[in-house]
Amino acid sequence: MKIEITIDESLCKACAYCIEACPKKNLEFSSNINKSGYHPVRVIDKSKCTGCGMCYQVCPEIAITVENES
Amino acid sequence: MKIEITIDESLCKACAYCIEACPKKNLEFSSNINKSGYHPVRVIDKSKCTGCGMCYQVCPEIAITVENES
Amino acid sequence: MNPDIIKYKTGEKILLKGNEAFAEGTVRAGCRFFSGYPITPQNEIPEYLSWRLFEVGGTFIQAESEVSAINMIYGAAACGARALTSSSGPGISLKQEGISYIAAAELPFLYANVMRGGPGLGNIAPCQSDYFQATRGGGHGDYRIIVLAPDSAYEMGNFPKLAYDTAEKYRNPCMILADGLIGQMMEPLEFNFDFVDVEKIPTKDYVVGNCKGREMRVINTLHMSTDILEKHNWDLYRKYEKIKSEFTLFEEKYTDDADIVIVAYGTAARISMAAIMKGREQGIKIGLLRPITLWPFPEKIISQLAQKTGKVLAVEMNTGQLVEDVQMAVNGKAEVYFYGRPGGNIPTGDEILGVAKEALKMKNVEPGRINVLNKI
Amino acid sequence: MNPDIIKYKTGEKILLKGNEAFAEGTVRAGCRFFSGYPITPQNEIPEYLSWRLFEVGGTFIQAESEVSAINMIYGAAACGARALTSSSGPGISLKQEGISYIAAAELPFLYANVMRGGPGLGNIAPCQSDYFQATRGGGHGDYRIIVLAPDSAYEMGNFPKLAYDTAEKYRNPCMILADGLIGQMMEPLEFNFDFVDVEKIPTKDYVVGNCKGREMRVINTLHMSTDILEKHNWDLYRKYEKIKSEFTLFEEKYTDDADIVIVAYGTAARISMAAIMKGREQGIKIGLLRPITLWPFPEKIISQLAQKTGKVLAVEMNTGQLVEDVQMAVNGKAEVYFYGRPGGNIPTGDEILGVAKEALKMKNVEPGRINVLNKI
Amino acid sequence: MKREYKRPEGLSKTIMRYCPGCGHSIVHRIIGETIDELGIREKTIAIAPVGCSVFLYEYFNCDSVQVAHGRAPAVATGIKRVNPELIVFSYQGDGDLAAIGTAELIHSATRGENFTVIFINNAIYGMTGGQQAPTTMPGQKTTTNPFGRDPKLAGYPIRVCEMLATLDGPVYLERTAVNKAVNVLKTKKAIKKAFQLQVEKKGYSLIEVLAPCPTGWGISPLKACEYVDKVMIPYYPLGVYKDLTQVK
Amino acid sequence: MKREYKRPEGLSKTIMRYCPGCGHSIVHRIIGETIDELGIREKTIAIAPVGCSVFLYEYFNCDSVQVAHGRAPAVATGIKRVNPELIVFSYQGDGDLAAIGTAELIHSATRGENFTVIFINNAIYGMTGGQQAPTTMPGQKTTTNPFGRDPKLAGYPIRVCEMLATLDGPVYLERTAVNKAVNVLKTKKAIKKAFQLQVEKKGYSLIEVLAPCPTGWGISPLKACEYVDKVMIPYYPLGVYKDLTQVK
Amino acid sequence: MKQEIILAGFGGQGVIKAGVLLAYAAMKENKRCTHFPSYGAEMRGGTANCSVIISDSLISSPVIGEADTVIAMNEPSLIKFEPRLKKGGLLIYNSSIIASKPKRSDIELLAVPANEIAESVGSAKSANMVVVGAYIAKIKAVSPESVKSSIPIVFPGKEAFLTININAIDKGMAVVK
Amino acid sequence: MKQEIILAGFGGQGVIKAGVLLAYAAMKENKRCTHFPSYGAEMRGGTANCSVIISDSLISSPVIGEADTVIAMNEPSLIKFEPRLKKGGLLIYNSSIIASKPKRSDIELLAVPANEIAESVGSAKSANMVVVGAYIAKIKAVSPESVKSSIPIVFPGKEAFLTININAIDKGMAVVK
Ligand SMILES: Cc1ncc(C[n+]2csc(CCOP(=O)(O)OP(=O)(O)O)c2C)c(N)n1
Ligand SMILES: Cc1ncc(C[n+]2csc(CCOP(=O)(O)OP(=O)(O)O)c2C)c(N)n1
Ligand code: SF4
Ligand code: SF4
Ligand code: SF4
Ligand code: SF4
Ligand code: SF4
Ligand code: SF4
Ligand SMILES: [Mg+2]
Ligand SMILES: [Mg+2]
Repeated sequence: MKIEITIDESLCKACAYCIEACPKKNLEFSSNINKSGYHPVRVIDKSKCTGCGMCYQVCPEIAITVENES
Repeated sequence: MKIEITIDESLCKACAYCIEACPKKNLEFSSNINKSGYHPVRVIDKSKCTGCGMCYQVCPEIAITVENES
Repeated sequence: MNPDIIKYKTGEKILLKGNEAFAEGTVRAGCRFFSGYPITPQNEIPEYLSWRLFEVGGTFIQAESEVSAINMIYGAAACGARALTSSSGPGISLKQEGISYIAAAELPFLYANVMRGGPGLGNIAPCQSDYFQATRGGGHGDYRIIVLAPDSAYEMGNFPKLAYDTAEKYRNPCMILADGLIGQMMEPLEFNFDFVDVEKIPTKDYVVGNCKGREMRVINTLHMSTDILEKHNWDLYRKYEKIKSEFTLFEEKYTDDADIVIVAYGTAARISMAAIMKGREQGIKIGLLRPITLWPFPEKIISQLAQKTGKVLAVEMNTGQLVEDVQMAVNGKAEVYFYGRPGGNIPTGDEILGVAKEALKMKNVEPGRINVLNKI
Repeated sequence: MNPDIIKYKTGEKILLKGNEAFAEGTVRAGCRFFSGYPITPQNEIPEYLSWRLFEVGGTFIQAESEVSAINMIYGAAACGARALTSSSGPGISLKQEGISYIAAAELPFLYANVMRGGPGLGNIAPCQSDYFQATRGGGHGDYRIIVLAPDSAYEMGNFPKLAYDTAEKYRNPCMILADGLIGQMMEPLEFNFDFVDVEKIPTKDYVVGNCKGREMRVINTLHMSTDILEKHNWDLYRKYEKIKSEFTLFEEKYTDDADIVIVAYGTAARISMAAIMKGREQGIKIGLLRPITLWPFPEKIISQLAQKTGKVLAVEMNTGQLVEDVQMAVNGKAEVYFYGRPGGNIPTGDEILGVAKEALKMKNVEPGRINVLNKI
Repeated sequence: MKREYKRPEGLSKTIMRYCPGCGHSIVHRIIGETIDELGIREKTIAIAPVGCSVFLYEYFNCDSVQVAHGRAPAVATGIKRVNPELIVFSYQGDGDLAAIGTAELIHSATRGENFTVIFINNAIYGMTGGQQAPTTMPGQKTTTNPFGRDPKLAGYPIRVCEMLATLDGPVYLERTAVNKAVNVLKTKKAIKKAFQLQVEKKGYSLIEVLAPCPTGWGISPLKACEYVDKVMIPYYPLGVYKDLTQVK
Repeated sequence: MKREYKRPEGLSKTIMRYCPGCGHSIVHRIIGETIDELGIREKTIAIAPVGCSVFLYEYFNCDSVQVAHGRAPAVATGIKRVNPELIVFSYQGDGDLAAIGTAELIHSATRGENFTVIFINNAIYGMTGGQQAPTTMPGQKTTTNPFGRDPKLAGYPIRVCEMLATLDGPVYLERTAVNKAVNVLKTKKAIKKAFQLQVEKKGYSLIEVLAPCPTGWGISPLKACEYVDKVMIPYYPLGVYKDLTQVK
Repeated sequence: MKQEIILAGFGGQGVIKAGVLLAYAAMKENKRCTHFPSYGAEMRGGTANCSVIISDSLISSPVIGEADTVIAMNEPSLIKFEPRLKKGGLLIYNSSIIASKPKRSDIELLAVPANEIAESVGSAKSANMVVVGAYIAKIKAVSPESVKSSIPIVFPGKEAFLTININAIDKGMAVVK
Repeated sequence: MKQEIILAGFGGQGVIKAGVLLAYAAMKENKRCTHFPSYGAEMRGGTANCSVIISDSLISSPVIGEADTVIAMNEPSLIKFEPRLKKGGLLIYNSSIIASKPKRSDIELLAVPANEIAESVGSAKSANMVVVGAYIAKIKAVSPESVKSSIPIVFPGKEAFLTININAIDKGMAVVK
């Protein structure tokens, strides 16, 4: 099983939907500021991610990509 | 009891609604032609009229007036 | 092409109402999509097309309103169909937003306004009081519509081909401005062009549809960038100047020796011809300049005729609209007279002859300013 | 009248957007009924009135569309209320049928078009491309609207009184033709008229309502008889001629010694003033004729100035509309130049000064014909 | 007890120009009687639509406003908001109300404006010569459905009362007919109730009346009444669709 | 098995200009996925309304037509009738669809046109700065309801699915939401089904999506999602309002 | 030859169609012709009329100032159009319905009991054909053959009435003889 | 005195309101002023800007050709409006967010870490007040008193933020000293 989650920081508008949606509570705001002036979301611990894709489903910006090979 | 039915021949457009509606079958077309070219309706027998007003209710032209004192 | 769908042979004489001739003419010219909403005095157009388009495999939709009808046209034209709508005053007013959009998107289509009395509900008699709306763009923004003004059932039947070809050439809406008389009158006519095989009309390179193997296309009128919109406006402007120089139609009659020229279109032109014929019998030399395109307006020829005759008389079935275009064409170089009959009343030939005689007699008139000859 | 509802003292200086000044001005002038539909760049008008009319006991309705909004106005005006609607290009187009009806019924009311870029959806930047629509009647039929063109927040705030009084005097719709800049710009202004007590506005003898003790009244635009409609059309015509002779407003600046006169209204006029001031510093004598009423158009003064200076320059934020009225006024007696910036781009003062200089230099130009000075 | 059946005061003396057997005339009389019985003539405003009833301002004995096609509810809204004491009714055909005027219909209803809508559903555009209406029956021939209305191409008829009943605005919605005496009497009851509710400031009501148009349908008046019974009523069931009141 | 959650081909690479937390973006992605999964990209036409989604022609990777406010269903009708093989969807906000576009909505539905309507109900006019929409909640503040929407003056919100369900034209009507993951998944299912029905020429369908507009409502994205749950869904119950098919 | 004819009557009396028939017959004979109808707003009970011009040469205006012939099928039409006749013009009127007499003395009168004749041939609806018959017998603007052979085209699908209409025309023509 | 100022930034950074504040202060001082906003179509994420003119004499055009001052709150604004400055003009830019350096050498530069300062006084939202402070300290088109006393009117109902805003202005002014 291979799970790959990537977040495109430049797209994130910090709505917090993914943070709310992640069943593993595995997402948080980073302290960086992106070009649009937002603190983008980051994965807390990649290894904890189950690849469920809930974060992707709710992200308005399609900032999150999840690959789940199982 | 006084019942008075009058039909204004000049208004009648010969739709036959009143003829159909009269429970006494007491109305018919006359052989006259009015100014608009119609054979207007006439009362067959005034004394048979019950003053129910059904003919008035259905007449689109308000050609029929019924007075019913009872 | 199934030969059954060709109703009349080219050149064959038939008796039709102007509206019916127009409807048949559009089908003949390749129209396969109509959406419209009933209104007198143009109902024969949708009524005719409701079965005729069925025969030729086209689409007829009675829309829920004129607003909807014009937007269905937008869709059909975006797919490249020869689309048609028709209405009269109130309905054409409702279509103004949609027309502005289609003109902005540079989609060709054809519409007819069979004019009635106005403003408001007015009446259903023949009138010409929508000239301003037609030629100045009743909708918002800088745009122009090519306006053809037929004066007979013959032209009602034959203009659609010209109209579609021109509309497609310039990617611009084209309008037939008729009136209740031109629409309702029956007279013999024949079609001067062969039934168009729609399969053979070249497909356009802007239509939306199958985007396989090409960039995706957008039909759009939104240009948030002021620079882009300004460029678009000037592009349109240049296109309009090109149309002006290439597509100005008119008919000239008895102008060679005329002492006064009547400028009139549609019904007013026909009746003016009656006045002219009668005048000629009496030795009075009146000429006629009939604009066939109202936009572009035949200003050059009118300017020339004005300078030659010194007197121009605009005759309209309204209180004075085309006369402003005449005034601009004349540019102060001749006397300008106006005679109008609004409200659905149609002047007679004798009436117009009388007015022309009056104008001929008038002296010391300031050139270029409008002199209204109605007694009001 | 409850004194609480008077928001600003007459003469008191306040800072408002043009749109807000206008909204407040209408309330101050007695408007108690608004129906409209949101559209940029005029949203401050309904937004302001949504609470302001509540304060003064009036009615605010956000209609389901512009079509509905204008017809609500018809009803309110039929009852004699000082009614108001406002919109921008696309919405004004949709209102054309309703406006034609109200003009036909001769009901006074006020509406504002805060113009944006067009045609179609265009954009939301300041533009002046709805001039034809405003002055030629975008709707069907022979009718005219009184059109006022403010050039400042001050005029936005103070024209409503003038507009309602004039509309009621002539029983005719009156329109404020502004643009996105005039509507969106903030500047200090004061009201030059006292808060109108609506109770004291005389009731009109045509309004529908309580028919006790009088003949029943009808507000109507249908006239099946062509004679009656023709009479109605000429009655309207005479009214319009009367308005022309009594209510033509304009502002003249630096025309006394001018070698060229700029004709411009609204934003274009303001910016032209910047050009004129700068030109004067350089010893170039440019004058300004600012039409305040666009219909009636101040043709007499323009004709005089044209003959005096020999050169007239129309500056517009479109591709050429008012310039046609200028051309008619000039009547072949002076050179006519045009400079336009459509699409929401606003020219600068320097730009206009440059154009004026160019026009001053030009020779051998045919008088009366339009010379476009844009490089296109 | 004396009962008199005669031309109501609410109607003028002008002879109505409808075709023989036209449903409009019957409904006019009913409204006229209602105006009389409620004593509201002097404060009533009739809104004349565009359609065969466009001339109703000549027939009703009260102030009236003739308006653009489909916009009666908008005009009624303007009048009623400016002058809530007036009694305003909008009188509209099916083309006027359910085609071009759809938006005005629905939004005035959802706003719950306090006026009365009399909706004459005759399944046709009478005035303009018999074109398809939004309520034209499947299979019905019209001048724009020369082969009969085909729902696949021209859509299904709209049921106005059912549609409006999904809104929270209206207080009273009923569908009746005037194709025979018993239905005429029910129509009278419904229309009177609707006006009564307005007088009591209870809000929006609409009465849909199925009405014969012998001319538009190309059949005799009696056949037209039968058509209402046999074809229209099954598709447009009569009855009350909404009633938020206890008014009798 | 490999599952990939990533930008669908149905969407272009252009960054969407919606506000943080805007529901439009989520629905765009769902439509993009649907286009991919049904393999219809090359024959799909998107109709862009006027509203915050006016720029959708930049976001979808297919041909599109940007149209006048409220008229998307009319334009879609024109396109679909001329070219029935195309897949056409109209994408509309509540102002566009349920206010100015009411007549076009209802009549395209009753005609049963074979296209798909995606209706974004965010209870506000987003694009023009937050004015009242026909679906604005009672009490909700907007820039034209500074004291909150008062149904007595400004009317009641319209329930679009319920209203359309009274018509015979539509084949499939469902209301969903995108305020949380589970609802997003249901929305996906509904939208895909609607497109599938169109591919199968089954007819008209409309999916109403309750969507957060944090900017228009003046609250944070998460609060907006909560508002959908607590205030909107009770008034606009989620679910299927009509389904004449057996498609899974 | 140029004939300018006004036909007028109630809506429903078929005056417009009668005018079309004349125009059609004229076209058949390679004459020029125009037909212009005018309706009231009412569907029924109102008046309708049409102007038909038949000519050997180009017709500029389809609008009739002074008519050569007026055919009046009911009283309001008589009142309205009698004054529109030119001096010496022909007035044909439906004496079945019109009680009052025409007033002018400078015109030619032809009373035709059109309804009665029509009923006598089998349908009151063919009264319009009766007056057409009377007209062509009197004026000969078009031949009876052209008119009769045009009937199936102008009244398509009404083959059942074909004979009735032709009989009505013949009877109308007979009035003149 | 005549100052033509362009303020620009993201929608949401409050540049339009900052401009209104300057105009209001100017009116208080009986100066002439105009304020003209310009938005993109987007609600958020787009750019917004406004033109403010403050003058002792009549302002004809509210449109700015060459600006005396540009205040850029984000990078796109810097790129867009730096070229619009007149020679020798003043460019104030928000160095908290703008990474790149202005390019022109014929203008005066003033870098203000507006976001950081704003956060330091209690709210990132008051970054707009920080640059207003810097501007009035530098140019003195209007007095700090006029500006501060205008805050309650321009930001009505936001009394809670009053102190924060005033502190932000002071801190902004301090950058210049
Ligand atoms: C904007 C506009 N469009 C069309 C018309 C033409 N028109 C007049 S009445 C009518 C339809 C009438 O039908 P309906 O409302 O059903 O009334 P009815 O005559 O059947 O009573 C139409 C389409 C018009 N007057 N205005
Ligand atoms: C005829 C017309 N009227 C008004 C507008 C202005 N306008 C643009 S979008 C819009 C409303 C948008 O609201 P909605 O449809 O709910 O979409 P949202 O922005 O909420 O997604 C309005 C009124 C317009 N462009 N055209
Ligand atoms: S894929 Fe699932 S578990 Fe992984 S971050 Fe996203 S929501 Fe959390
Ligand atoms: S859902 Fe997307 S935009 Fe929102 S915080 Fe998460 S990554 Fe950022
Ligand atoms: S009142 Fe009754 S009984 Fe008398 S005629 Fe009329 S319907 Fe017949
Ligand atoms: S109902 Fe009236 S119009 Fe009809 S036949 Fe009887 S009297 Fe005549
Ligand atoms: S056409 Fe129909 S609705 Fe109109 S008057 Fe005649 S019967 Fe009545
Ligand atoms: S205003 Fe509302 S609908 Fe528009 S983009 Fe922002 S959040 Fe989305
Ligand atoms: Mg009807
Ligand atoms: Mg919305």
